[in-house]
Amino acid sequence: MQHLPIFPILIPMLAAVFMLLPPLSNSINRHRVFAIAVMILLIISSALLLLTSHEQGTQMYILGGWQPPFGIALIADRLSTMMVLLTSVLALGALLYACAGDDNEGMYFHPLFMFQIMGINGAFLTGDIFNLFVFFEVLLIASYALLIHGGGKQKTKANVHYVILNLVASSVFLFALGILYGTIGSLNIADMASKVRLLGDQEQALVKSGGLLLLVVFGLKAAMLPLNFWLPKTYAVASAPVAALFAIMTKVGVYSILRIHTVIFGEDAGALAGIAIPWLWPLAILTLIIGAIGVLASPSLRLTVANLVLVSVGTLIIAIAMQREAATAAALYYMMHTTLVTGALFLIADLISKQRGKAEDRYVVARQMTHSKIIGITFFIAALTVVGLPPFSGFLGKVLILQSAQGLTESAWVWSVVLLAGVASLIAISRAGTTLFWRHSNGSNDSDPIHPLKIIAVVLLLSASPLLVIFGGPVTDFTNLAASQLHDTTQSVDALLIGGNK
Amino acid sequence: MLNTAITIATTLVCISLILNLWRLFKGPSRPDRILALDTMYINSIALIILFGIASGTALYFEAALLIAMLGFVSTAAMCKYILRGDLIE
Amino acid sequence: MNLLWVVLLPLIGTLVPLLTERFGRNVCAFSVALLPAWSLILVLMHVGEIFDGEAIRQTIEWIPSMGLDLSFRLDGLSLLFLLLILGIGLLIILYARYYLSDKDSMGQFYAYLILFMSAMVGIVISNNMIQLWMFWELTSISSFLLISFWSHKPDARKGARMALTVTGTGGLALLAGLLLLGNIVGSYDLDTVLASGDLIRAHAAYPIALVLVLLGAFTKSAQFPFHFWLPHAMAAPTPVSAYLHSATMVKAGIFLLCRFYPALAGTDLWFMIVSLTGLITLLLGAYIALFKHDLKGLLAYSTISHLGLITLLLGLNSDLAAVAAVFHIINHATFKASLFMAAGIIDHETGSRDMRKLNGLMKYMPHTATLAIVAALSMAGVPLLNGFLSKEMFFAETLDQSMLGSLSWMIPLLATVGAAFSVAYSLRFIHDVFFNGEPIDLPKTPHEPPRYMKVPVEILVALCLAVGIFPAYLVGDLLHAAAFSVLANDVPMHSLSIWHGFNIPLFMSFLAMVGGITIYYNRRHLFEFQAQFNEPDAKYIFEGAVQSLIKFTQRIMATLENGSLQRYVFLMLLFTLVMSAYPLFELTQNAGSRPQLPIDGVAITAALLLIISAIATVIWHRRRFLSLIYLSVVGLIVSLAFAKFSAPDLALTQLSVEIVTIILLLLALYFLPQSTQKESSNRRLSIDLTVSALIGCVIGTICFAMLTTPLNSISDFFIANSKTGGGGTNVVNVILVDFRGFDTLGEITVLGIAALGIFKLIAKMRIYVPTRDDKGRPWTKDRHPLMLAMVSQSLLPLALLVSVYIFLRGHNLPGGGFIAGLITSVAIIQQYVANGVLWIKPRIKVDYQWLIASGILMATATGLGSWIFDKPFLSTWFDHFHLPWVGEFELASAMIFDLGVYLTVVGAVLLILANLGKLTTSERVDNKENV
Amino acid sequence: MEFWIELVVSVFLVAGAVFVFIGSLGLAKLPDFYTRLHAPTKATTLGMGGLLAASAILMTYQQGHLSLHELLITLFLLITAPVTAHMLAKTAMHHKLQITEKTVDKELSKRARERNTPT
Amino acid sequence: MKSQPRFRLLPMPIHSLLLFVVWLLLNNTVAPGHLVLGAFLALVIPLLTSGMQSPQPSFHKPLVTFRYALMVIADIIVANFEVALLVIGPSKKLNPAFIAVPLDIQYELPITILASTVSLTPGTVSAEISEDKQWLYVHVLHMTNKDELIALIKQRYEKPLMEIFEC
Amino acid sequence: MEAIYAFCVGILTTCGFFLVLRGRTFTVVIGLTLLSYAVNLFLFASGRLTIDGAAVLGQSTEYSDPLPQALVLTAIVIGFAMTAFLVILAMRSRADQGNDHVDGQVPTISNNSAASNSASSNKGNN
Ligand code: NA
Ligand code: NA
Repeated sequence: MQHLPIFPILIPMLAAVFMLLPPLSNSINRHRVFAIAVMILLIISSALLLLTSHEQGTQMYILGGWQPPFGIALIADRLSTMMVLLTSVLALGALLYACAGDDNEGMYFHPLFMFQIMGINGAFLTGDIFNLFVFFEVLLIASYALLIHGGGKQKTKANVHYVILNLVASSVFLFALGILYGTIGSLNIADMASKVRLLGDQEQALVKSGGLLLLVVFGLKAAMLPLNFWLPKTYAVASAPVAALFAIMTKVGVYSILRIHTVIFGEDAGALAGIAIPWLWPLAILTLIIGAIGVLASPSLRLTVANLVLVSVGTLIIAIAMQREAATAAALYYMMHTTLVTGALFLIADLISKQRGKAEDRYVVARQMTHSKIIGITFFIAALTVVGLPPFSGFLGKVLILQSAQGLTESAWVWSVVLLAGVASLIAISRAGTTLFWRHSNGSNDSDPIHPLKIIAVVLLLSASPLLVIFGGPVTDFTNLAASQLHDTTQSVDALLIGGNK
Repeated sequence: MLNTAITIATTLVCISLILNLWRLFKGPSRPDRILALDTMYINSIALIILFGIASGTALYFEAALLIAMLGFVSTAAMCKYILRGDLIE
Repeated sequence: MNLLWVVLLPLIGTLVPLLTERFGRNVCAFSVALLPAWSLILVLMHVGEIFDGEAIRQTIEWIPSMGLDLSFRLDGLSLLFLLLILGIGLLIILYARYYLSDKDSMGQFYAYLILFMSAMVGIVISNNMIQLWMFWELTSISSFLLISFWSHKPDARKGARMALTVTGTGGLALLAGLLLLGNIVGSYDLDTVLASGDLIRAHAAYPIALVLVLLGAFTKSAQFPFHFWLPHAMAAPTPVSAYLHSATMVKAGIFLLCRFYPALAGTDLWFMIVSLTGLITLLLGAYIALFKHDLKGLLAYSTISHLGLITLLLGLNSDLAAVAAVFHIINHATFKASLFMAAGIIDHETGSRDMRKLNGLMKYMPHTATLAIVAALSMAGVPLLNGFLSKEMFFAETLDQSMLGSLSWMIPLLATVGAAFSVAYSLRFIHDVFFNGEPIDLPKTPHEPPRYMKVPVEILVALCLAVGIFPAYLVGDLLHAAAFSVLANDVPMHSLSIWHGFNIPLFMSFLAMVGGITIYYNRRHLFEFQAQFNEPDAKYIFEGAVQSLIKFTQRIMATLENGSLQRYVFLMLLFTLVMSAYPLFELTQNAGSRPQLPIDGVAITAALLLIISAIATVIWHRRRFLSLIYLSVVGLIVSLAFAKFSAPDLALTQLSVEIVTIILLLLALYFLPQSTQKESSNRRLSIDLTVSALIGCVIGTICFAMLTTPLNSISDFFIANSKTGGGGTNVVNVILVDFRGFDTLGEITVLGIAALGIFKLIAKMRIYVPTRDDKGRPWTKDRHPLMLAMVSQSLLPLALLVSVYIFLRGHNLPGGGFIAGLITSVAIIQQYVANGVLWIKPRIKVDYQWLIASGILMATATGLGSWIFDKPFLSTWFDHFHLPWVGEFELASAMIFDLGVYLTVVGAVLLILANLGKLTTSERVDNKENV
Repeated sequence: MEFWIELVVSVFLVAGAVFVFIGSLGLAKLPDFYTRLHAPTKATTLGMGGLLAASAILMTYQQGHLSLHELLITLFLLITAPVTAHMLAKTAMHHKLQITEKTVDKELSKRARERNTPT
Repeated sequence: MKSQPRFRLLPMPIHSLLLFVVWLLLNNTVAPGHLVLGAFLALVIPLLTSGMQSPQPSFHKPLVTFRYALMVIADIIVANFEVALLVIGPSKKLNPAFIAVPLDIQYELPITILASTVSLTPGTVSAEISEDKQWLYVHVLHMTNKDELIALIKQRYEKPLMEIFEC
Repeated sequence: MEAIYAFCVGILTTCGFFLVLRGRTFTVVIGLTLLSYAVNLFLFASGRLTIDGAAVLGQSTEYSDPLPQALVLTAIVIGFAMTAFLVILAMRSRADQGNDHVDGQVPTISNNSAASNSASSNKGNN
C-alpha cells in the first residue's frame, strides 16, 4: 500500500491506455463495463488514500526515489485526498450517465474521460509546481477533446474560445514558472515556501510578479473575474456528462490558488505573505456578482447552472481571501457540495432538454415532459441545494462561509453579496422550475424513456446533498482538520522536505 | 590564424543570412521566398558548424544534420503546398 | 421526553400519504392523520409540566463546529403553537379529504401538507437558531409546493413564486440576523440568546440584527410593505389557505417576534418599527379587505390586518400587550381557520367565490351559513365570542402607551378605525354572501356539503364560542404559560373575563361597531370612491419587477459577455499586465550583480533576423503563407539560440517540432482562407499593440533582471547525480527520463491525448476542398513529382537510421526518444507527401492509435517495474555490461521509458498528420467512427 | 596546433564561407527566379563542403581519431539539393514567374510546366 | 526489372551497405560494438522499409558507379567555381536559357539520379521531367551552346548511368 | 548579451500577444507559436545564459543549468500538442461555421468598404 498515493493517477491512466488497445479498443460495451469497474476501483483507492492520510498523516510519494526538493513528490494530505475522492465520485456519476448512450456520440469518450481524471487527480496530488503545469495540460487537452464530444457547431465555437484562452494562460503559466525557478531556484512547492522568505529585495519583486501571474492562470481555470466570460457558454454546450465532470475543473483552479497562495505565499512568506489577497477580495466579490447577474439573465437551464458555477467560484475565492482556517474549512465543505450538485444539475438539465423537444432546456413554453415526476423530484432537490435552502447541503455551506466571515472588515460585503446571490438564485431557479415543469403546451409527447443509468447517475450525485447534511458533523470535523493542516505551513513544509515517505 | 579564419567565415555567413532575409523580404514571388528560407536553413548549418569549430565540440553535429534533413522536408512541403495545395493526398 | 419525535413523527408522516394513496381516500386521510395525532398526544402529555412553568429541552449533537445541534425546547409558547399547528392541522386533514377532487393527487397534497406541518412544528420547538432557520426555510419551500399545487394555473405558479421569493428572501435576511445574534452572544443556542437580551440590546450591531430578524418576520407574516404576496397565495386549494393563513405560515413571523421578544424587544427602535408596521398593516389590510369581491381575497386581507394587529401589540413594548397578542393569536387562528373552511365549502358547493354572484346562501346551506356567520362575528369582535375578548385587550393596550409622545393618542384612534373596517368587512362577508337576494349565475346549485366536511368548522366555531364565554377556564393556563415564555419573566395581572365594566375599550368597541355598520351601509360611495383608483395587482407588479430585473441583467450580460473572444483575451492580457507589472515598481535596479556575457556579431545578426522576422510575421499576418515563412525563420533562429547557449537538446527538439508544426500549418492552411482583409480598426490595432508591447516590455524587463541576478538552484544535484544515480552523462536527458520522468510521462500523455482529440475532430469534419489556389490558379496535375518520390523513398532508411542513432545516444549525448520519434515521423510524413496516401496504405499497416497506447503503456510499465523491487514508481535501474567483441555497454530501464516516448511520439504525430492528410481522400477516418 | 593543419583548416573555412556567401549574394542580386535558383543550390553544396571538410579535419586532429561524420551532412545536402531545386522550379513554372528577357527558349518553360514534350 | 519476392533477408543490399557505413560515420567510430550494432541495423532497417520502396532496377558495375561518383564530385567543384564567377560578375553578362534534353533511360531512379546530377553540375538545374519521361527540362544559367550542352549531359552523365543500371 | 536576449524575448512576446488578439484562428495560431518561442526562451533564461557551457558531463568545467532545459523540452512538446489541436480545431471551426473567425461569425464592421471587402473575400475563399 506504499504506492497508494499514485493510484489515483495511474489507475485512470492505465485504464485509458488499455481501452485504446485490443481487446477493449473496438467495443463500446467493453469500454463501458471496464470504465465503470475502473471508476469504482478508483473510488475505493481514493477513499483508502483519504483514510490513510487522515489517520496516519500526510502521505508523500517520492517518484523515482529522488528526495525532494530534487525529484517530484506527490503529496497526499487531507486536502488533496479529499479533492481526489470528490473527483472520483463526481466522475462515477458522469460516467454512469454517459454509459446510457452519450458516450457513443463520438470517438474515444472513455479513454479521454479517464485521461481527464488522471490530469485532475495529478493536479491535486502533485507537490511540484512544474508537474502541476504538466497535469494542468493533461486535464486541459483531455477537456478540449471531451468538449467537442457529440459534435455540433456550438461546441466547436465554444471550444475555440476555450482552447485559445487556455493556451494563452498556459503561456502565462510558463512565464510565471520561469520567474519562480529563476529566482527561487526550486520547483518543489514546500521547498519554494521555505526559500521564498530568504530572498533579497530584487528577487522578491520578481517572485511577486511570478506569484501574481499564477493568479491569472488559476483564475482562468477557476473562472474568476475578469477571466470568467468563457465559462457559461462553454459549459452550457458541453455534452451532459462532460459538463458534469467539468464541475470539478473550476475547482482545480480554486484548489491551486488555495494551495500555492497558502503554502508558498502564506503567513510565513515574510514580505511576500498574502500577495494575492488584495486582488482576490474585489475579484471574488465581483465574480460572485457577475455570476448572480448571469444566473438571472440565463435563458436556459444549462446556462443558469453554468452561471451558478461562477457563483460558487466567487464564494469559494471569497473564502480563500479571508485567509483563515475557519474560512478554508468552510470553503472545503462548500466545494464538495457545489461540485456534486452542479454536476448533478448539468445531468438533470440534459434529462430535461431531451424531454422537451426543440425547446430543450430553454425557459419557454414547450410540450410536457413524459417523465416529469422523477426529473422534477431530482430537480427540486438539486435546486434547493444549489440555492442554499435547507434541509440540503447548500445551506450548511453557505452558513459556514458566512460564519467564518464574522469579525472581518469585509464581512459586510461578504454577507450581503453571498446572501443577495442567494436571492438571485432563488428567483432564477424558481422561475426555471415553474417554467420547465409546469408551463406546457399541448404538444405531442413522444420522448424516449429515460435510461435507468441516467437516473442512477443523478441520484448518486444528488445523494451527496442530504448525506453532507446528515454527516455534517464528521465532514466538518474533517474539513477543519484539513484546513488547519493546510494553514500550518511550517509544519507541513518541514514534514514534506525532511519526512520522506512516512 | 584559425581564429581569424573563423571570424571571417562567421562574418561572411552572417552577412549571407542577412542577404537571405533581404531576399525573403523582397520576394517578389512565393518561390523566391521559399528559396530564401531554404538557403537560410543551409546557412544556419554553416553557422552551427562554425560554432562547433569555434567551441571545439562535436555536440552540434546532430543539430546541423537535423537542419539538413528537416530543411529539405520543410522546403519540399512548402513547394508541394504551392503546387497542389494538399500536402498529403 | 424525546422531543425529537414531536417533529420527526410528522416528518416521517410525509411519506405516509405517498404510500397509502392507492388504498383509497379514506384510508389515505386517516393514515395521514395518525402520525401528527401521535405527535399531538406526545405534546399533550406534557401540558401539566408546561403549565407549571417548566420548559422541556433536548439536545443532540450534530455539527458542533458550526454551533448547529439538534436542540429542542418545549415551553408555553411552543405548546400554544403546537396545539394550533397540530390541532388545526388535523382538522384540515379531515376537511381536505372532502375538499379535494378526484383529479387532484391526494397523496401529493397530503405529503406537502404534512411536510409543511413538520416544518412549522420544527420552528416552534427549535432551541437552536440555525436549526430554527432551517425549519423556517422549509416552511417557505413547502408552502411554495402547496400554493402551486394546481400548477397548471398561471395564478398558482405566479402566486407560489412570489410567496417563495418574498419569504425566501426574508429568510436569508433572517439568517443574517440570526448569525449576527449568534456572533453577539457567542452561541446559537436559543436559551443562551434569549437570556442575553441586555447584551444584545447594548451591542453596536443590535440595530442591524434587529432589522434583519424583523425582515424575516415581516415578510413571513405579510406585514406592510411585504403584504402583497399573501392574497396571491390564495390560488392554493382552500385547505391550504385555511391552514397557512390562519394558524401556521403567517403565524411563523408572529412566532418569531414572540420568540425573540426577550432578546430584542424593549427598545425604542423595536417600538418604532414593529408597532408602526403593525399599525399600517392593520389599517391597510382592513381597508382593502372591504373591497375584495373574492371571498378568499377578503379573508386574506383580513388576515393581513389581524396580523398587523398582533404585530402592533407586540411592538408596544408592554407586557400586557404581549399577553393580548398571544391571546389574539389563538383567537385569530380559530375563527380564521373556520372562515376559510367555510369559504372553501361555499366555493366547493357553488363553484364560485365571487361575492357579486354569491347571494342568499342562507337558504341553500343554512348549517354552513350559521357557522360562518358566528365565525365572522368573532372576527368582527362581537361580544360572547373570542374575537371580542382579545380586541378588548388590544384597545386597552393602545390606550396605555406613550411611546409616540404627544402623538400617542393617534394609536387608539387608528386602532378604532381599523376595527371599524374590520366590522365592515365582516358584515359584508355575512350579508353579501348569505343574504342579499338570490345567487347569480352560479356554476353549481348550492347545497350543504358532506357531513364530515363541516365537522372541522363546527369544532372551531364551538371553540370560538366557548373561549368567548369561558375564557379563563379554557385558555387561561395556556395563555399564561405562553405569555410566560414570551416575556421570559412573570406575567402581569390580566383578567380573562367577558365583562370588565363600562370603560374606554368597551366604548371603542362600540364605536367600531357603529362605525363598521355605518361604513357597510354606505359602502356604495366607498366602492365608487375606490373604483377611481386602478388597483395595482401585486402579481403584475411583482412579475414586472422580476421581468425587468431579468431584462436588466440580460442587458448587462450582453454587454459583458458579448461572445467576442478578442475581448476576453484582451481582458486576460490586461489582467496579466497588471499582475506582472505592478510588482516591478518595487524593482530598484534592472541589472543584477551577475556578470554579463559579451555581445558578439553572430548574436546581433541572429537577434536582427529574429526581430525582423517576428515583426514581419505580425505585419503580414493577413497574408498567411508569407507569415508562415517568416515564422519558420523565427523558429530557426530560436533553435540556433538554444544551440548557442549550450542547449543542444533543446536546439534539436525545437528544430524538429518546428518542422512538424510548419507541415501541420501548411496542411491546415489548405482548407483555410489564404488571406483576410483588414478587420480591426486602427484604433483597435493601436490599443492591442500598446497592451501587447507593454506586456512585452514587462516580460523583457523581468527576463533581463532575472538573467543578471545570481541564482542558487537545485540543479547542482542533477549534475552531481546524473552519472552516478541516473547512469547518463546527458543531464538534460537524465532529468527527463529519470529525475523528472513523471513530467515526461505526463508530457507524452498530453501528446497522445492531443492526437486522439484531433482524430475525433477530423472524424466529423466536412470541409470544403479548394480546387484552385487563392489566385484562382488550378492545382498542377503532377501529384507526386517523380524526383521527390524517389529521393524521399531512398532517404527513409537513412532517416530511420539517424533516429536510431539519436535515440540510442540520448542518455549520454544530446538526443533521446522524443527527437528520434519526431525524425521518424517526419520521415514517414515525407513519404505521405511524396507518394500519397494510397501508396502508403498497403505499405504501413500499423495502427497509430495502438502505437500511442503501447508507447504510454511501455513508459508506465517501466515505472511500474520498480514496484517489483519495492521502489517507488519510476525508480530507474542501470548497469554496465561487458560482452566479448562488443565491448562495454550500458543497459538502463530509462531506455525502455524513452522507447515508450519514441513510440508515443511517432504514433501521435502520424495519427494527426496522416489522418489530416486523408481528409481529402477516400481513406477518411469517418469509416472508423463509432468504435 | 600544427601550422599546416591550422592553415588547411583556415583555408577550407574561408573558402567554404566565401562560397556560402556567394550563394547568398547570387540569391540577392540575380535578375529572375530561375537564375537565382542556381546560386544557392550550387554554391551552398561546395560552401558547406568546405566548412564541413574544415570541421572534419579539425575534429580528427583534436579528437585524435578520424572524424568523418561531417560527410554525412554533405551527403544529405547532395541528395536533397537537386530535389529542392526541382521542386522550386516547378513552383516557379506553376506560378508562371517572370523570366528575364534574355532567356533563350522562354516558351519551353510553358511546355515544361505542362510536362509535355518540347514540341 | 524483375518483380521482387515477398521476403528477402537482404532486400536492399546497396542500402544495407550504405546504412552500415553511415552508421559508422554517424558514430565516428569503428569500435566492435558499433560494427555489430551497425550490421544489425543495416539488416533490420531495410527489412522494415523494403515495403516503402517502389521497385527499382538494381545497381551493377560498382566500379563504374564509383568512377561516376568521383566525376560528379569533380564536376560539382568546377561548376561551383564557374557559377561563383558568374554570380559575382555583372548580371547583364548572363545568358540564361531553357533547354529540353531527350532522355534515353526510362526508369525512375536513374532519371532521378540523372536529374540530380544535372542540377549539381555546370550551371544547370533540372526543372521538370516530361510526363512520358522522355524529356528532361533544364534551366541553364549561362548557355553558350545549346547542342553542346545537351550532348554533354547525355554523354557525360546519361551514358554511364545507363551502364550502371543496365538499361 | 543578456540585454539582447531579453529584448528578443520582449519582442516575441509582444508579437505573439498582438497576433493572439486578432480575430482569425490561423492568425491566433501563429501568434501562439510566436508566444511559445518567447515562453521557451524565457523559461530557458531562468537557468541563465551560458556560452560554451557543458550540456553533457565531462565536456567542460562550467555547466549550463540543465533543469530549465528539461522544462523547456517538456514545454515544447506540450506546446506542440496544444498547437496541433488548435490548428485542427480551427479547421473544424471553418468546416462547421463556414468562416475562420474566432467567434464563428465575421463581425459586421462599421467601415463599409472593409465590410464588403471581407465579405467578398470570404465568398471567394469558399
Ligand atoms: Na490530403
Ligand atoms: Na353577494
